[in-house]
Amino acid sequence: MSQPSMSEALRGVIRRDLLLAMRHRSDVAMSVFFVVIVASLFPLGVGPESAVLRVIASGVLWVTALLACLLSLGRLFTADYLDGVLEQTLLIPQPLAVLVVGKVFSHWVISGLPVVLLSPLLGLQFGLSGDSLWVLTLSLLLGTPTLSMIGAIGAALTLGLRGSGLLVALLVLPLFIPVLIFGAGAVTNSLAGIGSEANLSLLGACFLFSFAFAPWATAVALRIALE
Amino acid sequence: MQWGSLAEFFAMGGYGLYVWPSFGVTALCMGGEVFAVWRRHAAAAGSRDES
Amino acid sequence: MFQTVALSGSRGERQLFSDVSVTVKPGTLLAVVGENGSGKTSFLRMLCGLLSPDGGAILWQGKDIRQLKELYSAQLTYVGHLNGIKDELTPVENLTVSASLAGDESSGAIVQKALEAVGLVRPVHRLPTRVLSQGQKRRVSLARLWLSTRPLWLLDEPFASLDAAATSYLTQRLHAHLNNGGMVVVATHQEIAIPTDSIQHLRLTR
Amino acid sequence: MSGTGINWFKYSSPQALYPLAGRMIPWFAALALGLIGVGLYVGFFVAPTDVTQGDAYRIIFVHVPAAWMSMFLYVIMAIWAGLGLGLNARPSFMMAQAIAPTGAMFTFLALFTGSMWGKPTWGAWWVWDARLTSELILLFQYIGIILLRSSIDDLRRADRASAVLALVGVINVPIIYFSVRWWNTLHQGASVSITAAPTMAGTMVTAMLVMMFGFWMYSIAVTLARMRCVIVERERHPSWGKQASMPDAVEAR
Repeated sequence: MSQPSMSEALRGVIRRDLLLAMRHRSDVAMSVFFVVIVASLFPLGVGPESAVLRVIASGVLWVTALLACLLSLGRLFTADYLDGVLEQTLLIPQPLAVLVVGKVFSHWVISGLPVVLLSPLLGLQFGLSGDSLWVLTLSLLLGTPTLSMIGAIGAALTLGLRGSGLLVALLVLPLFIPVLIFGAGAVTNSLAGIGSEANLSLLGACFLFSFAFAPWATAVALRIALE
Repeated sequence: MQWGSLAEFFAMGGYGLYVWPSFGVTALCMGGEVFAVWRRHAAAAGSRDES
Repeated sequence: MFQTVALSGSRGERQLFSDVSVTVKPGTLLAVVGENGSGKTSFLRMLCGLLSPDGGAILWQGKDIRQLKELYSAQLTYVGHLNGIKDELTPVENLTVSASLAGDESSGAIVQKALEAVGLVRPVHRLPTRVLSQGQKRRVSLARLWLSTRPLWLLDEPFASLDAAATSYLTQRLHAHLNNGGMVVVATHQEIAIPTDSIQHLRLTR
Repeated sequence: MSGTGINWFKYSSPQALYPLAGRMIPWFAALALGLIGVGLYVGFFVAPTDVTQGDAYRIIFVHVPAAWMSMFLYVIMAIWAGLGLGLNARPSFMMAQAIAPTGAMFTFLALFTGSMWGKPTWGAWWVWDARLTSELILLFQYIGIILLRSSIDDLRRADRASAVLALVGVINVPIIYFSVRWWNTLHQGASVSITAAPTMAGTMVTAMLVMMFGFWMYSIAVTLARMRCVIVERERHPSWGKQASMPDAVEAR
């Protein structure tokens, strides 16, 4: 009887998705470019006063990160669904929730991590400096995996439906709200000189909570979608 | 009875503009829902008899 | 031993089959036949555990597969009517990944041998699968059977878009698997040229 | 998620539920009418004018029951959805489906009457108070569940997918409530809070409670009526009642 170990299966899923992302580098580049361009639109719309920009920076950058995550959610399962790879994934003799963690991790590396890495630069554009820049990056580092994890539930629920791109946004955005509040709040607090530790630890709690429940819910949703 | 006249009742101590729309819209929504469900049932049951 | 007991299934709101009881013993093949839309694919997906039955049960060694879960998945290899391969990866990469995910041996030499066994010549191995023909893609998908050490094979129209040569490779492979005491369930609308009395037929009708 | 246990709902088939619901509806409808009538009478003619808020406070006789029903119905819907997933029971999915629109309507009413109350009391139609904001998000969640269901053609998948979403949402509601409250206390702007309402006279509480029970009975009646619609609509699908052709017996050779 052959059965891969859990970590082998996890690594296999991640390796395949990252390999595919390497073949589709332009997709990754596009989502990065999207973030940069959306973030750059706000100063043009709101005006160049640095005091105003500093106040809206955390909200704008966090909403941008949210949109970047949403945009790439369609890719999370759809391709696998269409070419039958998802069907084979469901038959891998390891708990599906574990494999989902692998898929979500790759999704985060492709869509979330670039935003995290770019955030100090974008923060500078909005006149953030020193501590707040670090808090922004750290909050995104803690928050974007949670977004990917929650987003995966929506992506699995809407798999293969018509208009699933818009639908997934409607389903998932309300669930993103706590992460948005804590993430943007961390930066706002650090700007105001209040400690941002509380917000960051709440973001961490959101991450742990979603890590415990979301992969399981996604697995259930995937099985439903494939029936 | 605290209302001296009908006009006083409708004025709601000056807040009629807020009180009556609240109750009106609530009644409208609930009545509308009942009507919609009744229509839906009639349509569904009607097509059942045909088939 | 692999059994279905009074199995019934539906697709959407349409009843496809009901009260199907079959037993597949080691070394035997079950051919599921029937016209298009008769529920062959749904039947096979149900045997995989991808689809839940409306009624009845599927038993592996006497135990319900819904209780066995991953233990049962570890017993089967499924080739669906979708190939389950990535267009952007080469045949070698596709096979290596799927074999390692299945827990089968996935060294370079073994993968290469499997691809040659389905008649894919070396230069093809390193091309992106997207440039291959339908028949070649199907062969890549079927090459998994040369790597599989699982006892139960569930194949959905494996002969579709295969030429005569590939059909005979596959037939030989199935024969060898049966001689090893393996079990095969295959949905097909063509005769399988295996010279044994170990084939039983299940006909689904609309 | 597969229903491996005993199917408890086997004997409460939809066909049996249909006439049962039909017999129950008039009773609940009558109770609803009676309670709402009494509630309105007490609310408008017995309860005195509030000292601080004047007569504007009378809005809470619809606002509080609507807000309460919106949350209560969501929880009930999630429970039916969870039961459906756990027991693989079609009637409980139908109950969840029947509850969603009524819940969404009460959520909308809570928001509408809330802003009608907020304008004279707070001087603003909308305040980013924790309760209001989480009520708004609750409305988004109801709409999401209804939309997800309506965009899936396969009934089985529609039932299950919207059940998963309802369950995920029920975890989210308290998280949202606390996160918004946390966020709100940091932005010192909104200093008004609903909880700061002065103590109410006994008749006011009575009117509110009677209205609440009235809305509750109304919800039961209208949900059962919608359940009957759902049963009839699903019955039109061919798999009910009549069985499709059987497969031939296994022939070995």
